[in-house]
Amino acid sequence: MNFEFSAEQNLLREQAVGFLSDRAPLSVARRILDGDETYASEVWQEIINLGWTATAVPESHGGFGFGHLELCVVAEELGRSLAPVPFSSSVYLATEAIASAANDVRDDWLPKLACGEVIGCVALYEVSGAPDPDRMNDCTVSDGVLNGGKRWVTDGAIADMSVVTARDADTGNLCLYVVDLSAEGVQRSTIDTIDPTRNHADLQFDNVSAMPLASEIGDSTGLRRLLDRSAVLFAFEQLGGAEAALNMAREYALGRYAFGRPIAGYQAIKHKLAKMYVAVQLARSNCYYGAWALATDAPELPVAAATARVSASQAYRECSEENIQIHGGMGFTWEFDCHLYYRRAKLLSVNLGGEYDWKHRLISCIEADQAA
Amino acid sequence: MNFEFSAEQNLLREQAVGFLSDRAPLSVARRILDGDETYASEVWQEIINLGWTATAVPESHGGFGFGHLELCVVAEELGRSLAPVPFSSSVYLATEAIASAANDVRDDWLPKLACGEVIGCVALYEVSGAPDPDRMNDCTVSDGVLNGGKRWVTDGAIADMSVVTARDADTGNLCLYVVDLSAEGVQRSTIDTIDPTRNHADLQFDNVSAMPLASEIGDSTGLRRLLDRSAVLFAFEQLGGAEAALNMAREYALGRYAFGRPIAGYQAIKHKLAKMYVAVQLARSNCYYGAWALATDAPELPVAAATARVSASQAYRECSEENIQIHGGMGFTWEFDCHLYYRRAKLLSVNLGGEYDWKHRLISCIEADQAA
Amino acid sequence: MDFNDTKEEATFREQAKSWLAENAPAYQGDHTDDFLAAAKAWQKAKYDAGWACLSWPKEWGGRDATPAEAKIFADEETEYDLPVGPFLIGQGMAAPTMMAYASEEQKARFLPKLASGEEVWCQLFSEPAGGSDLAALRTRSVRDGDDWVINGQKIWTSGAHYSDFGILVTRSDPTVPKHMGLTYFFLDMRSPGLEVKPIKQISGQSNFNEVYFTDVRIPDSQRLGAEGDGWRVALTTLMNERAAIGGASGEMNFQTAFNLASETDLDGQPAIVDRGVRSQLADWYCKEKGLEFTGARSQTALSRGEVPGPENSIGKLVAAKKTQDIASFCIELLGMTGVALDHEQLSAYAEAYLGAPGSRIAGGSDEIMLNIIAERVLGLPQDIRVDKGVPFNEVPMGAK
Amino acid sequence: MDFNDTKEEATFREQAKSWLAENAPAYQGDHTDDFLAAAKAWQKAKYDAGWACLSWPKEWGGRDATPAEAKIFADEETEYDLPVGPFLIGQGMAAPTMMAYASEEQKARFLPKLASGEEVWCQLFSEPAGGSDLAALRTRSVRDGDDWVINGQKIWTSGAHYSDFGILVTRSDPTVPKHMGLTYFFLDMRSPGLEVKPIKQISGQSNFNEVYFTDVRIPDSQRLGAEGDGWRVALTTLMNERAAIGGASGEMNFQTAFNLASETDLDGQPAIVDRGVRSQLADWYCKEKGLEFTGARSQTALSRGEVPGPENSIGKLVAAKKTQDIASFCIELLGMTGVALDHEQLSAYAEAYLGAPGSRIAGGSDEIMLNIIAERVLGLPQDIRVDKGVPFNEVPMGAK
Repeated sequence: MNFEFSAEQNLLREQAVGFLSDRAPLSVARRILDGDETYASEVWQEIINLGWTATAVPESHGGFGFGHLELCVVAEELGRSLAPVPFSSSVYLATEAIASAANDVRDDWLPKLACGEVIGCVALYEVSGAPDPDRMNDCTVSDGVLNGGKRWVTDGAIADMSVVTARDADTGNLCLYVVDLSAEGVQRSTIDTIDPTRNHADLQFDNVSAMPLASEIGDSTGLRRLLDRSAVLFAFEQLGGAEAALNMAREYALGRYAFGRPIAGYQAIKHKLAKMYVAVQLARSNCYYGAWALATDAPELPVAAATARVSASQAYRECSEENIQIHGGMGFTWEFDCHLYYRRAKLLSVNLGGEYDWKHRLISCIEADQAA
Repeated sequence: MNFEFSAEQNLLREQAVGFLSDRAPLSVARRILDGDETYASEVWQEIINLGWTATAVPESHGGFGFGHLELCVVAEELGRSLAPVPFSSSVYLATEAIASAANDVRDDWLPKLACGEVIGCVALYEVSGAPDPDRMNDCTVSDGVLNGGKRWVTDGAIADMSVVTARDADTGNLCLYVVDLSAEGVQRSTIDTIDPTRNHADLQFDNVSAMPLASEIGDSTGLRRLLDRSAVLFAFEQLGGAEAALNMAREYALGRYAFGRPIAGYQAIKHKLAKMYVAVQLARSNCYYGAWALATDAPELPVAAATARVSASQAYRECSEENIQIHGGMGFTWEFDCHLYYRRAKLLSVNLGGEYDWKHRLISCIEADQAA
Repeated sequence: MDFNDTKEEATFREQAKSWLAENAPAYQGDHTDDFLAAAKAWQKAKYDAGWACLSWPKEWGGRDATPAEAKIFADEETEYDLPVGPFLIGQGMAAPTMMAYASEEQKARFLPKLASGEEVWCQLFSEPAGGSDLAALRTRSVRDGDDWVINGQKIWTSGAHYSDFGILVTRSDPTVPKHMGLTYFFLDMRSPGLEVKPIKQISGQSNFNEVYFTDVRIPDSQRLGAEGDGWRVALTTLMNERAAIGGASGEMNFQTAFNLASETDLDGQPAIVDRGVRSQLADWYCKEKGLEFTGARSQTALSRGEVPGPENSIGKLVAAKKTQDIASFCIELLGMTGVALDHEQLSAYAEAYLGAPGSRIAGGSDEIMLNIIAERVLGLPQDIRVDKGVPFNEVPMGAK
Repeated sequence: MDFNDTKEEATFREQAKSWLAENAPAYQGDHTDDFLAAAKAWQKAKYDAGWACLSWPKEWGGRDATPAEAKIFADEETEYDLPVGPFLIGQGMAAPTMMAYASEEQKARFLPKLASGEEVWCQLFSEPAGGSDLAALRTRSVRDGDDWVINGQKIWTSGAHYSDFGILVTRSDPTVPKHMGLTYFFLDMRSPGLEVKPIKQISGQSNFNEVYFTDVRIPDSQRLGAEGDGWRVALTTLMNERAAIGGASGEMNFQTAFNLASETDLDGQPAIVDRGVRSQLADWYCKEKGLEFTGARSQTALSRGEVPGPENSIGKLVAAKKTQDIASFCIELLGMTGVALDHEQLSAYAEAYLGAPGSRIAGGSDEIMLNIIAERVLGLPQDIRVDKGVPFNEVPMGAK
């Protein structure tokens, strides 16, 4: 039994922890929160230099050829640090999508994404709710030309390219396309969200050239697979954030005194922290399941991704809410960092569809498995 | 504002508390639990002598002509005492059903129910799940003759008469009928349940004479009204039980020492008890709403009954489970009384349809109100 | 068991209703421009017509009304969207303390102006290191001739920036146990050496302030109660706190979630069709109604001349968490729409989600409410106090 | 990150699997008739073939296997429904204590018969007044020549009625603080003056006993550790408790609820169609998988030669409550069918609902598990102990 990260992977983690605590402490997230920058470009540049964007890209395409387990390690630490960089959009989503594209598209874009020459993103949403293929009808591609609008695109104002879901005008199939966001006809308008440390934008496409990722993937198969794979990586970000919030709460409770002793000694606080710990442990174990399925491309991936995602969303919600509660009055001030986790938790919870949707999906996958 | 019971009603409560703690302490429930009796007949007789079965029956039919508020007071105290008597079946259900029946049926049965000459019950279930009119198709009445079977009839082996839901063979309408259980063709088989302090039986009717309660009430209108009205009274029983479980837990926690002090002083126990108290208070306030709607026959009755029922079921579940937890090892022994509440809570929760069904119904009623 | 007033109450309510109907609308609605001026004008109008501080003695601007009548007027007043916030602390907490401890001259000088809204008061009790351990305050007061000299810092002071006066608890003797070395004052908020800084909350709003004291001088005549007896005076103030604060406001309530669920699509149908959604909604409905009718039971106690107990603490406990949960539910239902800008500002749900943590903490956290219920209602033992009887300056304080 | 054994582990697992496949079926299945005889037979079979007490030294009947190997065999063994319960306490808790504290002669006399299943042991620690305060035990031991005389009462003793020997903690000196006056023994369960009474649980089962001591004599040679040093010996026993008890069994699990929801009608459709039901099921699935993979991580720690920590306490905490909730859910889904007789016995759901409170308490209540996690994993302060340093006979005890 070897259901943990390997020594080499843990070495990568140590490096990540060292780098991020040095170069991307919470003060960096706060700088983006309070200022006008869209992301911490100097941190992003160093991440590129460290090669993280190339982690799971094959050597044939300029990557390191590590597996996805290494990417999970990085994701967890990025989630812990709240680093305000477009990593999830460019790596979990755009790079993952491009990696499974047809040869020409892949050969064109993958090396650029791997080396950080371009930042990628994925544009899914047209209306509110979960990213439901049935409700993506506004964007259409006809003769290689995309028209329509997408909303709430994470890193939409930062990215150089975007993978876009759109209808093939001939077949009506929902396919994935790649679009150069510097092309004429692309309009972006930055929008604010509950978590200003991450950039979001609405995109409008007027006669913009769009390449299909893979002509053979029709309907929502490609999208579904992309969502499942990225869900595991998002779950690791959530896990890292949840554990960071737990640790922050624990530290505070140990140092904060009331009635002559640390509040960490009162059972109301002790048990709250213990419950947060339980939620984090369950999420961690389920994230590992997701990581295994992602790395081995196991048939369990849909179930494992949903399990990891639900557990991680639950843990992050609980830990980010209770961290504030344990901080008491200080917890709801702008000055303390509690709200950074609280904001990020909610953003990450909804950005691939909320907990209720993923639970529904989890049971659907189990039904399918058990019927088979 | 006068949203409490009146001084007279509280006097009735005092009498009830005095009588029940004297004649129906938990040892009586335990006697039925451990023995072969179907109910505590001596307590039942004294209840009849006190006139409780006649509480809300008009004077014209041999009752006291009190309102339903007085019945709510009695219900709460019976719930608190866990008295093993067929009061709910005979009074909340059978008497309520008969009270709204056509003149001849009412004049025939109501005085007998009021004076305790007969014990009544109501037979609803044919299949599992909530008491759903659409799923009552086995019992039919043709030319005044009933055939079919009913299951899980509370007090079915004790009662002298039963109100039965059955299909009119001509119209297919679901109507309420009254049946003399001593008639030929009635077969009863006692069944055990999670709460052996209350009698249950399956009933089989082979060509048994049945009188319609009111020919004009077709379909499920009459049944629905009966369920709403009795739900308020059941909610009061649940409220009484929940508060009794809370009090039992509180007493124990104050007297039980660990590490040199009462366990009631540890926040884990303190806060648990405080949460139980909150649940009981919310249930109490909502029960009063139900009582008001029941007593005034207000148009809010369906909403108020569902609100009271949901709150009371939640409070009783929480209090009966946590009472055991607070008792620790002693809590799960047969010898301690904790399980009496735990059993009764679950029985009462499902016997008119569970919490999930009542919540569904509550929202349906609100939708109807807001659409109007 | 009914919702009706007694005959006297009904008459009173009618009078209140009719006066409000005639006068309230002029002060209603958007008063963000100059909130304080609007609040003062409305308070003055009530005062002039005899509807201010109803339960106070007439000589100080009240009308000797019963608590039930005061509640009736307050309830009717909330039917209008009126600017009443600035006076809650002064009238609700400072005034009862002044009534109990100030000199007759001071009462005559200050109470009528509290009632008329001419002067606004704030409360200077909490400190950064205190939290729920209110008496662990460190702001020092040192006697100097006829004055006291104050140094230290207070926090969570609502309205400090627009208040004229404040009530203040200080530590005059740190060498005796916590509750024994406190002294209580009231002071002019424009005193030299006093500095007010707003606290920015998660939600971006600033409902509270920090107040810094640097050699602030207070005449000894403004001491309330004896030197070292400040905790007893503070308890008088705090006993009135719950009444003054009331329940958390219900911007996110059942109806919000019900409406959203009725309008929002889930899997091709309105979300309200979904039984899981319905179950969640029903939970909130039952909580909300439970609180509403608990309120009706409290009002009944008032009507009967009884004093409603600390069981009212359940209001804040249940309502604040419910608001957070409803906001979270609505956001999850909407997905990205729920967390993003909508007409130039965050969705109401996101705003509520950011504001909810404050509601769960300010005025006593969930955990403090549970302790209050456990100790004062259920009579369970207090938490063990390791600082009991220990000189304040020897109690472990930690770093934070 | 995989679920695969190392090469050595895989070989070992293959051997275990193949031996079990050949031998286990004979002892499998319904062993209610003479459970103890069946258990002893199975243990003897393992012992004879070298599969008993794998991690013990060979000289005492084990095979010096690694903890990871022991876990592999145990896991494979649970693939069959075998009678192993009677030996968990003796082999898991008494034996490690004997290894640490008994004489060489005693070890040679008792350990092999523990391994072979010839003799069954029980643990006599808990007392009625103790609860989670284990060291507050009152059973008295008084030295009398070469013997000790024991008087008092123990409770929650699994298997007392069929055990041959027991490990026992007593109070030899009530005038010193709680942990300091204890002395530890092992004894013959057939000693005169010892009486065993079964405890009936809510569920109607009797998995535990009360044990009464009336002038029971134990030779001093059966003392383990020094007089007054019993708490230290008991800690050796207790350190092995969590490992021996393991997680609560999962008779009511996700699959139970999933199957029932698939078969049961709700509003004219299978309940599983309902999203609220699905959401509930998904919660349990995630908890169950989370525990399963937490187990895999523990096993990995064993494989790597590390010691899994008290984080395993989450297993019992999560599983016991989940069982109760699933049972409750199934009952509510079924309505009266869920609480009534079904083929001459209560529905499996009702049985599980009645058994669940025991699982949430026995072996450490939810609250104790939370304390363990808080203190041993998160390093938070212990609860304040007012009895610290107080002579045992002066500690307040209450009436119960």
